[in-house]
Amino acid sequence: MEDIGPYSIAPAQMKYTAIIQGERVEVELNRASDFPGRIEARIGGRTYVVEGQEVEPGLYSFIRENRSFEIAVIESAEGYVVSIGRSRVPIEIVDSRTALRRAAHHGQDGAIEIRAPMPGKIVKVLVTENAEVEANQGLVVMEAMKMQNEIKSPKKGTVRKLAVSEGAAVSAGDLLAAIE
Amino acid sequence: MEDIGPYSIAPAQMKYTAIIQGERVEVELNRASDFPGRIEARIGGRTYVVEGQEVEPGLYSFIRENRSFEIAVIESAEGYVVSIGRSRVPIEIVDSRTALRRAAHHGQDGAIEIRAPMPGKIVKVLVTENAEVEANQGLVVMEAMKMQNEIKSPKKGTVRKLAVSEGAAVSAGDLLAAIE
Amino acid sequence: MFSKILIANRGEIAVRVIRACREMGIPTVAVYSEADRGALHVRMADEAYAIGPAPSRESYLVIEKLIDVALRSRADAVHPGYGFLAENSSFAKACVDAGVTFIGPSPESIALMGSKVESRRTVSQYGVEMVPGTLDPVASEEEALRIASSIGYPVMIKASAGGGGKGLRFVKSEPEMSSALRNTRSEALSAFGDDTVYIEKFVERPRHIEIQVLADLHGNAVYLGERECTIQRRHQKVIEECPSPLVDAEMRARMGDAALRVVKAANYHNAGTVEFLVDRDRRFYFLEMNTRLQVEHPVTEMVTGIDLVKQQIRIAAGEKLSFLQQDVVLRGSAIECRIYAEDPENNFFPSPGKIHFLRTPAGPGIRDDSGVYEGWTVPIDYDPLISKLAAWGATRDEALERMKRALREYRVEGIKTNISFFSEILEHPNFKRGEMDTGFIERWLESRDPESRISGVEQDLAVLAAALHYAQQSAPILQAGKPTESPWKTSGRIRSLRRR
Amino acid sequence: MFSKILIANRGEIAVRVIRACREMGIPTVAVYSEADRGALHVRMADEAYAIGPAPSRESYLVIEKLIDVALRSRADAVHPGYGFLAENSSFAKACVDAGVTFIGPSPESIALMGSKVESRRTVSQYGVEMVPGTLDPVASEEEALRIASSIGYPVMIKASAGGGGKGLRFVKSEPEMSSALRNTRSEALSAFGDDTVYIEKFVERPRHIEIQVLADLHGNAVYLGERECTIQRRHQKVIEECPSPLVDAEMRARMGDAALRVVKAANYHNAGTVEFLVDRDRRFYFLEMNTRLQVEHPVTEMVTGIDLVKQQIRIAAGEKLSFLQQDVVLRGSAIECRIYAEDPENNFFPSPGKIHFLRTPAGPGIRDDSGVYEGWTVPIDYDPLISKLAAWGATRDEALERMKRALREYRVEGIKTNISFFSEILEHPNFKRGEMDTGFIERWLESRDPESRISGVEQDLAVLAAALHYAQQSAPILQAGKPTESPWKTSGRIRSLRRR
Repeated sequence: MEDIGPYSIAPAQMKYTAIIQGERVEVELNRASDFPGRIEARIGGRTYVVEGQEVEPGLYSFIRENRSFEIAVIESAEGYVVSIGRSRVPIEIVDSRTALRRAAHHGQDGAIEIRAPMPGKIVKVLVTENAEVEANQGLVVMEAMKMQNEIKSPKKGTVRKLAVSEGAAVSAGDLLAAIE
Repeated sequence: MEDIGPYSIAPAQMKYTAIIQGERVEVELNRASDFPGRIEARIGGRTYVVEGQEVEPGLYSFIRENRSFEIAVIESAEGYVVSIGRSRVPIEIVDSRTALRRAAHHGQDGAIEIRAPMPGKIVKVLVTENAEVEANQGLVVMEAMKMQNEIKSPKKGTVRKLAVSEGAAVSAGDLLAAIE
Repeated sequence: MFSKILIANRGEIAVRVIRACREMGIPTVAVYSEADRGALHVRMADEAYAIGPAPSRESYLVIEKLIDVALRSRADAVHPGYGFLAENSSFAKACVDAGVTFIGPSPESIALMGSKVESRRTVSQYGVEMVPGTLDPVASEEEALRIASSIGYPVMIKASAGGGGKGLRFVKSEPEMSSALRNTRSEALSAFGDDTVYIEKFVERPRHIEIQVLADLHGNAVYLGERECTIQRRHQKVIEECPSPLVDAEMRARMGDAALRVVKAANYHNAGTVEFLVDRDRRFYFLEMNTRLQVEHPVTEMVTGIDLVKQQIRIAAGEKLSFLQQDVVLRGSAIECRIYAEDPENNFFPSPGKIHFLRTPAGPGIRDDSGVYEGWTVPIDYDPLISKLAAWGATRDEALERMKRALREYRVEGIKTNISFFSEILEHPNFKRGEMDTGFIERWLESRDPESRISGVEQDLAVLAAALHYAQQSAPILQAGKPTESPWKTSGRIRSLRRR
Repeated sequence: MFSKILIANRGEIAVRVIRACREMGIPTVAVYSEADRGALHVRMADEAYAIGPAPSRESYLVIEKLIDVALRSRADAVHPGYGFLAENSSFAKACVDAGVTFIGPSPESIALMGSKVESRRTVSQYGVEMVPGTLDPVASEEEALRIASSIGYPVMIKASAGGGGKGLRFVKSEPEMSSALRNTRSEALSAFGDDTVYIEKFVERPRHIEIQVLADLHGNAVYLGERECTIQRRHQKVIEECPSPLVDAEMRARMGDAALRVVKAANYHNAGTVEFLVDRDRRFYFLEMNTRLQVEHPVTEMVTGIDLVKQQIRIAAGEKLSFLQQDVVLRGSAIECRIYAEDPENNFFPSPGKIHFLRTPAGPGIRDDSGVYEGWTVPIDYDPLISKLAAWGATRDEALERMKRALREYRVEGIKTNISFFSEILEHPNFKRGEMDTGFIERWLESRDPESRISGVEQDLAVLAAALHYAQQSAPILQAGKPTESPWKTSGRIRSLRRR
């Protein structure tokens, strides 16, 4: 049997920036030294005291003010997908170094990149490069799992780039088109 | 989504010694380079061709001559516990270095060590050191999970060593007594 | 009884059939494509044979390969599941020709019911009411226009070889007829290799209710109540119930009687389903017959206590039905949700990929028929059904409450699913009252408020968990550790160490 | 109805109660000892309160702590589960005094049935037959000898405060009486704080059959059929069935009638169980009443369709029973196996520890009520029940076949369990025929051939898997890898990397 001895880790503080639905939230974690699993956190200026345990890999049980929460944190292409209750939110955590690096990458242009939401096959391309499109106009038709799905333009604009052709196999996240 | 690309590992051969129920069995694994998951093995002189996959951590799906087997390999204090069908067998795998090292450790005396089968508390010690005991005579009474269980001597002999006293807490595998 | 059964299918239905066989003491043979080597049905079966590459055209749909495995494995019967070759009369015939029992109806019954035009014509002779329309194929646009104006717009154009919601088109008025006819024909030709079409009157806001039947080789047939399958998306069922909140004992008896007449018309044996469209005046019309086990069979099993897969096997083995119509008793109420790997928040795009975490619901009244496991990568090549979750209750209310409870327990991480989508539907007041029609989901999706259901506290805790997890990757904070360890400080460790 | 329920228990039964509350829309409050912070019931409940160190004397058995949590959490009812404080009249009284509803009978009913001597005396006045013996406490050895010789040896000496197979001794003949009496008394005093004992005639090769009852606060009571609980080890039930293969409708009615008389005698409300001993002539004798939910309640739920936990809650809330005796219909047959963390190959030693791998069975007719999860460390501090596996079938044979199938699917690695022990019992011809008595397991264990069930091929494949796993630790052979990787050669990696 494994040793499940008492917790005795030194107190510590860690600071991060979380990106959730486009917004940046400052996070400060403080672990109390005297109480196993006790975390004091400041999230965007709000204070939380939580007793936490990683009960299964990536699955956290939090007790806060005697309310029990179960939260799953799963890695995704762009950080984490966090599930709490019925909700599921993508959250990216960056530490100071990463934040700097990412800042350098940003701010290129106003084009929206349309990426494949799933792996699949492009069965039809509905537009050409430089075409004008309306919001919700179909760009390409993808097939996966015996279903065809139209990928639509999120806004009115111009097809700046068309990255796929009919018959192409794409992976989730592959660039399909850019609309400006 | 993860890359689940094709297997393309170079062919290889590995040799081990397995210890199963006190017996040593020579094992030779040969991985074919041309067929994903194909293993050719010699186990104690018998030849097996198996198509294998680790479907979950420590859980192997073997297909041999079109029969499907599911085998779990779990680490234990003394190697592995392997489950196949309804059976569960402890198996130790040693490579040549380990085999040498273990040889040096062995062959001390003919005493049988009685170890705690579970973590628990010694509620009663029924014998004294150097006492003569019969086979199946109780040595100590342990309590765990609200149950008391008598630990018995596996053979007639003398209590060479008594490693616990009443009230002691023991972990699984702790030495309780040695009978010679 | 059979000495070995080959299951010519994959996924949850292959697992379901393996379970029935095991309970009957019959060894099972699985087949698998390259994408399915590690699939649950392969792990669970007694034997397993590879049958080719991932695309089903090259594996699960290749009749010769399946017959070959049946012969090599000495299986004396084949269970086709649903989908793939289950309603392919050539496959049934190939089994018969190879001396292997096909666990299903005769090839002739399959062929008859596979042609919607033929089945309508045959069934009409047995006094079963059907949606007004043509009994013969529509030959020309002129004929189509004439028929439509005689039965009245709007109408549906349907492919004779279609079914299950595929190959149909809504025609609101005369000007739409020409292109609708042309499109349906060309679609039907490319999808089914047969451009025969027919016309039916469009029934407004219908319900879809079907009768489960069992018929043996000795002329005995019973019906096992109905299933309400009205909740559909894109003509595909997503929630099914037994019994229907609409149907009472009298209506059930009339529908059951009509279904048994269809059984007779088709000279049918095996389990089967007779589908009806029900209009707002509770009149029901024959739609089609599914000559196989239905995806939604568990709700009937829970309410009748009868194992339909075992019955299929016994019937195929030549046994007589061991019970009569009066022995079939419905108890309580059951509901099924089809758990799909898809993203309801993104137009229901399929979501194949690796299941990183899986917790299935359990406890009283819950049945989960799954074809997946934690760590399995749901392949891109097949339909996205990963599990069928069913709940039984003494009343419909209890069944719904249990289903809601089970949906809350269900946790699938790594891929997206429609689990919380179901939780929302089950809260809908109309659904609770049993008021529904086949347009329920589409209308509801349009009116649905895409509110962020997450509260401020929940969002903050989600952020906290993510930050904690990020920190844990480099140095565990919460894991129980030995007193001497101080992993918090050891931030240099490789992040991927603790991944599995 | 209650606005919030505190569950004064842990493990699978706490999870069971949470599920019932959730289906009724009632928020739940869990309590947990230090050993149970990560337990399933804590994760699933809406609220959770720490109540002290691992030993139950310092946590789950401390009445003041539980009352304190009830008040702090504003729970208006407490469900005690079974075990711990479920049959403690002081706890029931403390709840009442604190203004919190105890979901169970009155403190007086608990106290009455908790004293075996008192309950025998009371019940005897209601014309319920009981095992011949004393209705009064045995005062002296002389009296014991006189009684024993009048009813005839062998006899049982039983502690009045005992029950559930604890505090009893077999006395074969006169010379054994003196020490048996002394030992039972001293054991009873140290275990229950009460050395009152009584004497019963020993019934040879009895069966243990019990009747489930439900009684409301308005004088309505029904019985819900019987459970066969004859398969026991060390007086602890391990397999239970509903209905009993021995009991027919006529006997069931007579037993049910006797049970309802016990309910009346005890002025009882709540769910409860009246236990009977049945001799070889199918005569039944009142043994004791359990004034709480029974571990084995799922088999009754599956066969009657009635959710006993919800009924308990409704009764406690003052609702009238919503059905009559004639509405209680038994359908099919159910069997339960208690899955314990114990080692049947090593004298059934408890086997606490970490569950490294867990796969629970599912599919038709299967219900798993579990209190554990993969990765959970089963604590050493509590009883070793990790899950209750139940199977329903249209017939007893089908229920047994389903149970065998489910046991085969069940996989627990890391700790030892009695799963394959059950598979063996279910194959026993006497068990299959329903022929059993309470000595079944002990006799079978003595005669059991401890053959190594493993075949030569299986053993070789086990060795192969172990060697492969050993090799995988240093360099994955079988894991899918990217074409550029050649991990086989990378033998220098740390073995523990891939562990989780």
